[in-house]
Amino acid sequence: MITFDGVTKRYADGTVAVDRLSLEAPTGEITVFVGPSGCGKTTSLRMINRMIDPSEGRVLLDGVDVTTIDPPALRRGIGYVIQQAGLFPHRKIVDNVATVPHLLGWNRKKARDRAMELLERVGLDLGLAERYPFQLSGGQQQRVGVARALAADPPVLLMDEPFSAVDPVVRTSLQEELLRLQAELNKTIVFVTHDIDEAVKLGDRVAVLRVGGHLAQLDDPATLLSRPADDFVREFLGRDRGIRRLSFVPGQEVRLRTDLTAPASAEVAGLRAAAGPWLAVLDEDGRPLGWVKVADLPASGTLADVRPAPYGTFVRGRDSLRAALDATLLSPSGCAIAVDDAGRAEGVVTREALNEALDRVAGGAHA
Amino acid sequence: MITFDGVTKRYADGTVAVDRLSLEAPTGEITVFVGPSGCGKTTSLRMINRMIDPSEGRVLLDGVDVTTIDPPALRRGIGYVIQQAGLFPHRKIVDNVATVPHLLGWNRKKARDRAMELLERVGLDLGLAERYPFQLSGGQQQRVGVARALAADPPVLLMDEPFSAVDPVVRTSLQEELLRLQAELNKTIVFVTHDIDEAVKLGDRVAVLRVGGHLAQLDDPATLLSRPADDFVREFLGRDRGIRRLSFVPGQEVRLRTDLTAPASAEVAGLRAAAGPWLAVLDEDGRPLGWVKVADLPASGTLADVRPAPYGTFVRGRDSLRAALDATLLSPSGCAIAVDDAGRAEGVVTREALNEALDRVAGGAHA
Amino acid sequence: MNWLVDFFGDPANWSGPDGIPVRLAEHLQFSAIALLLAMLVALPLGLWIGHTGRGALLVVLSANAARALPTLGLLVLVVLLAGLGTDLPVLIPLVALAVPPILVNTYEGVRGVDPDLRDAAYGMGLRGGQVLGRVLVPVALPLILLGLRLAAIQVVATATVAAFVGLGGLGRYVVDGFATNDYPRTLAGAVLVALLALLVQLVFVLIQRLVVSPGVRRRNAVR
Amino acid sequence: MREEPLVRWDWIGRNWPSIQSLLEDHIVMSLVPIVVGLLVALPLGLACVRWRGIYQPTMSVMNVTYSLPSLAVFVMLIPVTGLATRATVIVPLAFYSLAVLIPAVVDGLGSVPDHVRQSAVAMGFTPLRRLLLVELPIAVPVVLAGLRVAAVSSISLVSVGALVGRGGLGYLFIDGWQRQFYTPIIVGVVLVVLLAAIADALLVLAQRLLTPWSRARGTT
Amino acid sequence: GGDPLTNTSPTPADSGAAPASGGGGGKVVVGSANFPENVLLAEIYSQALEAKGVQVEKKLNIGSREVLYGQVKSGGLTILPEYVGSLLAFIDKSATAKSKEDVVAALKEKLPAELEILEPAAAEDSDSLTVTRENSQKIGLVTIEDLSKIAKNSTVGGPPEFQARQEKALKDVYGLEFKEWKKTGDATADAIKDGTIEVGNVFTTDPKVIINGLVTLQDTKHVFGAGNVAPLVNKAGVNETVTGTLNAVSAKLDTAGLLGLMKRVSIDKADAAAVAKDWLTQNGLA
Ligand SMILES: Nc1ncnc2c1ncn2[C@@H]1O[C@H](COP(=O)(O)OP(=O)(O)OP(=O)(O)O)[C@@H](O)[C@H]1O
Ligand SMILES: Nc1ncnc2c1ncn2[C@@H]1O[C@H](COP(=O)(O)OP(=O)(O)OP(=O)(O)O)[C@@H](O)[C@H]1O
Ligand SMILES: [Mg+2]
Ligand SMILES: [Mg+2]
Repeated sequence: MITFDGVTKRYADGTVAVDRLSLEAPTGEITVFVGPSGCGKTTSLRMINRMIDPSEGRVLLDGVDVTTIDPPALRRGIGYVIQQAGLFPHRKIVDNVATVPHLLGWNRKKARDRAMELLERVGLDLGLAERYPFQLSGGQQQRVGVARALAADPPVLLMDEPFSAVDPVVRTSLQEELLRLQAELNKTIVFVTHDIDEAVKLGDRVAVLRVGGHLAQLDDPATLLSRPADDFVREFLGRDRGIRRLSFVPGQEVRLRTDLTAPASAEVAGLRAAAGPWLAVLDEDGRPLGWVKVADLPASGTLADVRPAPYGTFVRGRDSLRAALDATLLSPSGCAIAVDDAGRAEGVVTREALNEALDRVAGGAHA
Repeated sequence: MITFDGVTKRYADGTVAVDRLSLEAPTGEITVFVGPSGCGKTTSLRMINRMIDPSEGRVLLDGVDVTTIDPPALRRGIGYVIQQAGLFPHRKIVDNVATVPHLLGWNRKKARDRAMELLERVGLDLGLAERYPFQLSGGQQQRVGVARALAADPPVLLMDEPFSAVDPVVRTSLQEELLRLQAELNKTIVFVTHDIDEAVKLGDRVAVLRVGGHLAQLDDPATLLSRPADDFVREFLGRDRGIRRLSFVPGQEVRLRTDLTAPASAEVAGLRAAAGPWLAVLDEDGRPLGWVKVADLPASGTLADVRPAPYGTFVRGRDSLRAALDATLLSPSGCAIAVDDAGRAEGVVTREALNEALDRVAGGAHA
Repeated sequence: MNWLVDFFGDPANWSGPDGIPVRLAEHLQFSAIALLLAMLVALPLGLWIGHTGRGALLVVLSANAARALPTLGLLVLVVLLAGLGTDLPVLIPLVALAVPPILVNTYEGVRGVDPDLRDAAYGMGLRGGQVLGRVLVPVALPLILLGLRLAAIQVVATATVAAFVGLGGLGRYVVDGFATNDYPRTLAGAVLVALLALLVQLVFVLIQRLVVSPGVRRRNAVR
Repeated sequence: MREEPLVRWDWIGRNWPSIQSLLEDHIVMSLVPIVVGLLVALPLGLACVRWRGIYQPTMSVMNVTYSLPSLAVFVMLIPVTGLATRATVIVPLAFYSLAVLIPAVVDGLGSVPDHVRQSAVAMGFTPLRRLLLVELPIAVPVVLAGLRVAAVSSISLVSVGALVGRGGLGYLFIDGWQRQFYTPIIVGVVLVVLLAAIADALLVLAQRLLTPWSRARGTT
Repeated sequence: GGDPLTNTSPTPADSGAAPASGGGGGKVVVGSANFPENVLLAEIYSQALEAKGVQVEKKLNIGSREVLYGQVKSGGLTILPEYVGSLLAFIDKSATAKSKEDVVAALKEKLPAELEILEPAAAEDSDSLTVTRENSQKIGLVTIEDLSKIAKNSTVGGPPEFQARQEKALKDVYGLEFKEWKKTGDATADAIKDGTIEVGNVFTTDPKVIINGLVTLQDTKHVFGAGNVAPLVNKAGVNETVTGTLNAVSAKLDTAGLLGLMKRVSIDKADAAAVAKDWLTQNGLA
């Protein structure tokens, strides 16, 4: 656990970058520092590995004041990832990753094996290992940066806007990679970003800082979106706060109806008295084919003869209410089809069911 | 109007950057080219002002083949804005903006006056006029870039990822500034971006290009979101397509209820039999104060004595259904309060009303 | 050109104390010593200043002033003051000539390393010396070598002047040729010096190939 | 043997007029090569940028020139330019400054950011106007940095000309050497360094005045 | 005096020259070799001519006889202070004349048509072999002949042109064969002092001989020939005013006087121009 205990940082020119910051970054969780430019995020982060020392207060690592630890030793136990990756241009990718193990006295073979293992783990093609950094794309470099920080298996990882220099598509994949890695590794991660979407997506807890180095709010993302502490935070969170909040409500929360589906082989004749105006048509494996409007069904034949309208699905076991809502909005029936991981329909979410679930959220959020 | 007529661009090394592109960018509208990196957006754009000449086909400007026009003359009539702003580092801001008027032979005073007027128009503090580019922030530089492109009042504006180098907050404000300007100026704008959100937000029409230089789809944003032409476009549009589509449905579409509001001065006693479980409390000017739950009201007194719960509003005359939906999600009542420009409540949008409106959209989209 | 053929074709010019091999060896010897001494002064200083950022302004200014020192003036002054007993005094002006390019390029090389790179290195737990040795120097190497190369060329070309105060080396051909109105000799001296300088260039290019990591790209030199 | 003092101040006073004329001669012989060098380097540099292919060959020639010992070149020029004439010193120095200035011009033009160049094209600049109004002004700091080096080296090298009878302040070195007389040598060295410092300072000043727009970027 | 930008004189203190007017023909160019005495003589010639209204350009302290002789011949220089014996040895390697008269006569005969040697002065300054006072006393070196005691183990130095000019003569006349020849150039006197060489070829009036108290060995068999100072001129460049003036100067110049002047230049560090001016004034020549 990392603890900020009344930490203030005043620079030589008088700028107060961090002002009496007290917070905890719990072990095994991702704590995100977010806030506008110049609010002291980087400064706070760098006080953890003593790249900067606080003017007042203490930073504790598992209860030990970091200023009592020799900086290089401290830093070897803390992974550090920065925006431009900071790879050593004169070393091959694999040697870049093996740097810290080397410093720690591992032998060459072991360090390189470890490096290769990590490159694989962060999703890099091992063919890149013998290249130099300039031969990699920005996103690949950033992956190497993460691998390098993980090389000595440090319990703590500091990441300063690591993904902000890459384009949105790559960025998304890096974020997902990080979440996947964290699920395996359970590091204590402090992550800095100025992008609130990234903060909300990655953070177990999000600390919103305000210019002048004050902590404006520290909460889990759902709470942050539901109950911003003040106008600054509300403003900073931006629009769609209500919709984004739904991301934190699991799809399981929603009640399913199973009486609104029908196999493609079903005889049209038997469906006239269906439970709703629309029916989801499924193939023989139970995968959705689309919607049919009961009122428009032909006089005879099976559903297989009807051209179904497009549909929206969400994976109930994995997606959030947000996806469910989006799926209802995409369907002509106003209902979403819930599917399992294999894509088989589990049932239909009507707008009423969604409203119920939303009501619970709204109620919960404002209780 | 700008017309691409079967335009192909093959580079010397054989790369086909644009492949038989035919489309029109109508006068007075913003046409956005969007697509993944390397799909030929920049190439297409630059064929308009002859920075690149097509290998096959023709680019027409108001019916005239651009290759028949002397490039410098052509370019002076076309504004061009790029990512790094491309400001001349050795000239003051005002002189940067006055460059094209100068080239066109305006006298110094007139050119500078025009420059100052434009700086103001793009929302820059005139105190910056005498500075050099390096003294400005990225966002400010980008504004200057726009001002410079507009300086000679060219009917056509080409913009190549103009806002992609600035941070998201500034970017949003630049986008809004552009829309505001366009509402005044009615230029024919071709705008390149790889960010689909930006495309959808700014474009009157959006052309989605696919790597290899093929046009995948050209439509207005709402249609694009509702009916992606193929899996590539669907994939490219990303998640929340359903929700984002709501941005194009005006708030007026939704039906209001006026029986769910009550002034703060109202006696509690008279409200027991209210039309719904929640009531929106308004101050004397008709501005919302929050929600009260009818069931929880005290035995006596006025509404002013009750602490109202937080609320969500949207401006019915300006916001879209998306904002209305977001507002319903933020309210404990599950209802949004519609307000006018002055912030006075016009009525309440219930979830049922929203569903009706959504159904119309869904129906319309898939008709 | 015939002159040159005659000069180089004359076996007398290939032997004895005034023969090409001896003069070449002499020239190489004091050029190398001067360069070595200059490296001893300028490399550590440049590395230290580039690394710590301390005293940078002073050094850059004085390096520029040192560039202005007229070699000939310094040479005669030093020889008059210290005598011709050893070659050492003669080396002083050459060292003064070689220090500025080495110093400035080393300093610029180290200082110009991307600050993010330093940051990353410290952040990984490298100590000051390790950051310098394992990161800054390898990355600054192209520029450091370039400084050395420029210095070496200038020393080789300028060492010619040392013949004026009686020193050996290829400058002898130039000075003696002038004194005896023997143009072929002067020309031969010039050609030999130029060839040597080009050879030095070549050697440095080879060294660069060998020791600079392919991952490091070139930056602009400061002469 | 009597001890010769390092500086005889009275000598300086007595000989000031002649020192002054040496100084003037020195200034002319160091200034002309720089000016000529710049005038030649500009078109050559432009050509090297325009036709990339000729840059390497040009620089190879320049590198060879730069490796030629100045003294030898002075000697070999005597039959062409005459004994103890200014030209004997000026011509080689002009070549040396070319070796510094051509890459400076090329690097300077290379320092024009591509997006700036593209903008200029897109704004409808004709190629010539673009060069004159956009590219050359932006190249100024880098060119001036090269000019500073060229000026300082040129000022220092002129003195070698004294060995062939024309070296401005370098005359003082020969004179002092022959008479075991420190004063002229020291005066010469000090004046050469001072001259170089002043030239350098003037160029820095010129840079400040010409390029207020690059002040914050710390060009060396 | 003069405009420094057009008068190309780089020489210190060419002060006190009268403005040119009539008198001489065109401009004359006075050159000098790169050693102080020659510079002094050139100054004396120049100032004397200037006093007579001749327009003078000075190119002083330039190089060796080998360089300058050609320049006088081609007209690049008009006047050059010379030493008759050395000059003769230079143009005629086989010359045997030793006395002043013989030498001058031989010169008149051998000099090419463009050149003329004017009246030689009484003042004499010749090449010499020089050793340190310490060696002179310890080994007993007084004449060049005495060098046979040490020649086999000694290094001899001198200007670059020295070996070519004199190696044969020293062997033939004195039977001297040295262990090694070094080109010590302008540093010859310094090299003798340092012990880099034991014997060196310097002029008898070289300031460094005077300053460092070196000993000049007597040339008993006249290897070096008569060292009388005389102006070498390019005939086409001079008129009667010029030759008359120069002859008048030579008439007043004697060895003691020259030595005295050289002492001022070398030890008192007076400047050649000033010393020349003083001498001319004293002798009523300016
Ligand atoms: N070395 C320094 N000396 C003086 N002030 C500094 C220094 N480093 C940072 N600051 C100031 O401290 C404040 C906080 O800086 P910090 O870098 O921590 O901000 P940040 O939140 O990381 O901003 P960004 O999002 O732009 O990276 C800023 O006002 C900054 O200008
Ligand atoms: N001068 C050129 N020579 C050869 N190929 C080129 C050239 N310029 C661009 N290309 C190639 O043409 C294709 C289209 O390039 P273009 O710059 O138009 O793409 P883009 O859509 O603007 O991409 P981005 O989003 O990265 O800016 C790419 O494959 C690119 O590599
Ligand atoms: Mg930061
Ligand atoms: Mg592009």
